Amino acid sequence: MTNTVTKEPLNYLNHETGLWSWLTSTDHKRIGLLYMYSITVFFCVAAILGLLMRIEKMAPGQTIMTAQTYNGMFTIHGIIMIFIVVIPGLAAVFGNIFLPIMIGAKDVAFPKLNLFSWYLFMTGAMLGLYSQFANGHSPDTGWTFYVPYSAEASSNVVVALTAAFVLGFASILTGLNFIVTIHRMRAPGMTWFRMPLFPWSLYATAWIQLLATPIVGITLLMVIAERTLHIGFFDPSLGGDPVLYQHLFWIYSHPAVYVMILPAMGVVTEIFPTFSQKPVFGYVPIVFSSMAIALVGYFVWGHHMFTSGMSYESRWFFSFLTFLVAIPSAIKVFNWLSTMYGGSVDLKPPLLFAISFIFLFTIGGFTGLALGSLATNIQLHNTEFVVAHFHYIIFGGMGFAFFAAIHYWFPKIYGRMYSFKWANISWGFLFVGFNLLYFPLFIVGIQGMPRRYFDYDPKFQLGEALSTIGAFILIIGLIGMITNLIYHSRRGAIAPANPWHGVTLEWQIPSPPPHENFDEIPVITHEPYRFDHPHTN
Amino acid sequence: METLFNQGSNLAGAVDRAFIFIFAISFIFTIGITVLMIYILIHFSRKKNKNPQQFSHNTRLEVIWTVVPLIIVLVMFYYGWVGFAPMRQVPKDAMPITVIGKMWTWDFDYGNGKISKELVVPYNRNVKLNLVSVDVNHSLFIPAFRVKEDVIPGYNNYLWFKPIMKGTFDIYCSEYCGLAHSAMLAKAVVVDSLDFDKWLADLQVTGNLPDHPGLVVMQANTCLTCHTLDGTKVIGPTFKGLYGRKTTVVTESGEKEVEANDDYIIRSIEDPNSEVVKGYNRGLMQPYKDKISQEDLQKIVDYFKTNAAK
Amino acid sequence: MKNHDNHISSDSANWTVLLILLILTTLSILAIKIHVGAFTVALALLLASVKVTIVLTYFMHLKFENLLLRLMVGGVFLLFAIVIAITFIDYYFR
Amino acid sequence: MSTTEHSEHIDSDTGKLGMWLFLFTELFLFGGLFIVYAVMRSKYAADFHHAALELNAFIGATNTVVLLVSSMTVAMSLTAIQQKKAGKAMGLLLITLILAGVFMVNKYFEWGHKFEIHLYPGSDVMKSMPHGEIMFFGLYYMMTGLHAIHVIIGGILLTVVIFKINSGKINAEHYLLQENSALYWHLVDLIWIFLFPLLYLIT
Ligand code: HEA
Ligand code: HEA
Ligand code: HEC
Ligand code: CUA
Ligand SMILES: [Cu+2]
Repeated sequence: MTNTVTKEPLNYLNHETGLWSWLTSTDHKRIGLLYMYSITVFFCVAAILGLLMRIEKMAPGQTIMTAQTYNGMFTIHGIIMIFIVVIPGLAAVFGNIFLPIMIGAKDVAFPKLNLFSWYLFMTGAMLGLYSQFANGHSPDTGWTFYVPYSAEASSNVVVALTAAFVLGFASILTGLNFIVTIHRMRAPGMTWFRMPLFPWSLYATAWIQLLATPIVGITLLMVIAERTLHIGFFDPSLGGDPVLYQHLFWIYSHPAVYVMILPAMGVVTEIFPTFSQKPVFGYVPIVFSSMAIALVGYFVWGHHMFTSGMSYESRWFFSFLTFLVAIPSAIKVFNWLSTMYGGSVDLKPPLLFAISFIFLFTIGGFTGLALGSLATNIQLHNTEFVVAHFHYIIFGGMGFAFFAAIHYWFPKIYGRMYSFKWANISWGFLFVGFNLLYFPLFIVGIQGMPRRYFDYDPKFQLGEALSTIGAFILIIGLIGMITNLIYHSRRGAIAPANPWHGVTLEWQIPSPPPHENFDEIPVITHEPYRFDHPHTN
Repeated sequence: METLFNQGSNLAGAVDRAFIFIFAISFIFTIGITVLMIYILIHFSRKKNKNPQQFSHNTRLEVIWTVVPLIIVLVMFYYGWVGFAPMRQVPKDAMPITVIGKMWTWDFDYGNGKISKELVVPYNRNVKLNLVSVDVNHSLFIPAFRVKEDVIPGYNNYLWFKPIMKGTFDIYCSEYCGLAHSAMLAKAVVVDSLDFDKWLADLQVTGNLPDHPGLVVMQANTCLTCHTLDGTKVIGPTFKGLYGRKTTVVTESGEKEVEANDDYIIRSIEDPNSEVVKGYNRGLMQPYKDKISQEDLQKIVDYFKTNAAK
Repeated sequence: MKNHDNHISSDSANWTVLLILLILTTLSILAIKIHVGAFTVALALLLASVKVTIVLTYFMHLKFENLLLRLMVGGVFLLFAIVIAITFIDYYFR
Repeated sequence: MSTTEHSEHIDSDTGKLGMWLFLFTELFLFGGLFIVYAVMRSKYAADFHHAALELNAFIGATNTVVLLVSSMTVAMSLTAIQQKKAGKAMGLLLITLILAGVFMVNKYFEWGHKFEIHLYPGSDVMKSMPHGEIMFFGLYYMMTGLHAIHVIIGGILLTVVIFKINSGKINAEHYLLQENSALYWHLVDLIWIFLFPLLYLIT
């Protein structure tokens, strides 16, 4: 960007240049981009591991790697994807970039803390990678670190645990920052119920991050203590209780899945009204369903432990609450559909990804119900059905929402436009590849194929092989999409400030936004989604 | 012939009813939502519909789509619960069998020192499995019977069923338990009551035969999960006829041929990665230096001598 | 949020609070000595909770904070209580 | 550093809210240990009782009083700074620090004694104990250890505050840091209020 002669107006991307100015910037937009770039790199690494696992499973028996390698691989794949990619994911990237803008603030409440979180995040992420390669022994416990195995396995489990701990801390600080920002920094006139729904979803998310993450923090510390100091909280030979570990782990990790999906829901809730030019249907129910998911989601962790020998009473209790937590999700789905209904629907790439989100999330969610029901969970627990469930809901849900978000806000972030044609083609590959990759796993899962299996019974081969083919199709779509975006972030046509005729605040400022977002802090006089008022642009 | 969706036990029917109900509802809603979306995309597309309507709420609709799903999920919960409840109520007359899970095999203990590698059960009789783990978490999973419970050290978990179909069924370990998790398999064989009694009577008493001290050491160190005694190759080379065997090993400086004598065997245990048997991967076997005493190492070697290469 | 008129608590008020806390501490030690049987745990926890509430309200000035923050603190404690209770359901019925 | 720094000054309500939220996470951090404690205690009630006799309730009680008093001095120093009495505020904080020191010294002797009689995780003495007692001491070390770390952090914060009062950076108008450090210190006290009966007063 040095030899451009044309004078671009100053914005957050060009008002200062050089790597150093990025690494020390406390501008929320730049920090958001830092997260985006680092997360993308980690995503590619973990995705390639996923592909390698699929190749290994092309046929029964050993094909390209040993059992040890495979076990290490799904562990690190899971750790990266969960702790580094999807938990920070939307909140840290788009939350950082757009939360302050959407509520009419110049930055988050604690900008320095925000930068510090990113450094913590990177430290944790690096530790995670290091654990994979140090001493030639990758941890092979699965991302769940179940004891006693994780307390005995002779590998770098402690490093991996520390990594997860540090990442958790980064996530807590981000959540804390967002809550304070939302409480204290809203523009004048922006009452709680005039706040757009993406910030609302971040608000619900942030509470989970704040109140659930410390539990996994202390749990991981306990496992570390168990390994290094021989305190046997979970070790049965010292009187400890392995199932108690599972409780503590899932007290965090179930709410964590809502940390992944809530911002995704928030994103699509922004996209549907814009591309239908119609107000969000049921603003208030959507707000309350977010909060309800956050609250009830806190009490259902036991559904991951239905076969662990938990007491009968707990089992039906957790199953019952699990079903209740599906209701707020249902409310959201129906409200989204009604938002589009009667609108002027424009099928641009962001909307394309957003409706694929609904489709994939619905499948993922319904299979979640099959898992939440006691009788069927007995058959499905720890089979590849679970693997398919969470890939549908995480990758199909949160992942596709991420894709939707980047296609939606890309012109705002870079001030340029990507190619719609390439976006649509990539979408085709992604969508077809995705379903081919994961749908067969539902079937083999019901038939009893367990997860984390390096080798398998030949009777499952058809499903497994189809799934591998799906992975190859998916990869084409991913590469296509990433190339399209990277290329056009520099070379794309200059985008107008408000290409989609959105009405939330971020669309009322230039693209890319100026360094301090607003010349003048806006004063809000009405609800967020009003398309009938003639607005600027 | 085992088909894919056998209902091998008395519990399977109710589980499958829950499956069918949940999947049917899911199917209807997923199709419905998809069709509606496509309809919206076509019917309200910007080309056709330039003037979006501006309605934004409807309380009656909100109530409907809160209450209807609520009722549906409650029914789902009910089906799941009804299918599950009997699983925890073991009939008094159930025949107890102790299942011992260890890295990475299953032992089925019929009492009186009778231990089998296969779970043989009588047709149409209630069976209770007591689940015991000697090391880490495992999980006993018999898909055809729709039963699964975790096998957790320090816990007395259990499950029960009544086999209602004769044949041989797969048993999997479905809780990750380390390297050979996917090889921790067994078979459940359902036979006539009479055949079962005969089989049990013929089952060798192995449980309380005194083992060779070397073998005991190896069992305690889970060597036999990677090495077999009967000549089959699992993760490491078999121990059958090890002593005195000529083996090609790969070292830092290249390949060489060695004869398995006392020294070599002890080296291979204490520091397996310096001389790796050709065709196997370095790093699979952990060094046991300082983990097994010299005394015990000698016992192992002594045991190998009892079935040396001919 | 209001709170511009920051409340200043007087030294004597602080002394009083300390005195009450010390009395409660003595009570909880005495309670152990007189063996109220199965209720000792409950009693000890009850006394501790009272002390914690006092610290929160006076030393930590919660009394003078806005309602929202007070609700948050209450909610967080409640949430934690529920989590412990739910975990306990499992162990109690086992 | 970027030249046009965003709003540098954090207003007091914002900062305080941030601190409270942070305290919530601290609460849940200890909360995990309390869950383990609750479950284990119900499982090994008798062993816990027996093991707790090993602890010196007198030291525990002393430390409780020490922390309660220190909590008050911190609260009073805040009053002092609000009333523009910087000297008094620093004096009170100094007393707090001394009390923190007393607490740590007590802790040192308590732990030191246990190490002398080989009562620490992984020791042979401990391995030979019944399961419940091992668990009790495991929890004891983990809980009091984590708490002690918090005491140290709190102490460091208060030291910084003293220096800042001295240099006039904290004064009757701007005392957010002191307020937040005080909140943190009260949390340390708060946790101890629960730890004391749970660890030292078991019957
Ligand atoms: C983003 C992450 C995410 C989300 C949002 C969810 C959402 C849900 N999950 Fe999932 N889950 C995971 C990620 C996620 N899950 C992961 C990672 C695991 C595996 C962990 C591991 O072991 O490694 C897992 C595992 C898992 C299990 C444990 C399986 C096992 O190991 O035995 C269970 C069991 O109950 C479950 C249930 C549910 C349910 C009921 C929901 C619900 O919230 C879904 C609600 C949504 C819908 C219901 C669909 C939309 C609604 C409609 C279209 C309206 C119509 C609805 C009705 C008529 C009801 N999940
Ligand atoms: C965000 C979450 C996420 C995502 C996106 C994915 C994506 C994928 N996962 Fe992942 N997976 C998990 C989270 C996720 N996974 C978790 C939590 C587990 C559980 C771990 C455990 O059991 O502990 C798991 C487990 C898991 C298993 C089960 C292992 C087992 O139980 O035996 C498998 C097996 O097939 C698998 C495969 C894949 C594949 C093929 C992809 C694909 O979708 C990936 C698609 C991508 C590609 C095919 C490559 C793309 C390549 C590029 C973009 C390269 C471009 C390069 C440059 C520009 C340099 N995953
Ligand atoms: C994780 C699997 C694993 C375990 C557990 C294991 N081994 Fe091995 N072992 C191997 C593999 C793989 C090899 C071949 C590669 C090599 O030589 O390092 C091997 C090689 C050996 C050899 C050399 C064999 C030959 O044919 O020359 C001996 C002897 C041996 N192991 C003994 C033991 C003993 C004794 C134990 C238990 C104390 C044990 N192993 C545990 C995997 C294992
Ligand atoms: Cu045993 Cu998996
Ligand atoms: Cu869950």
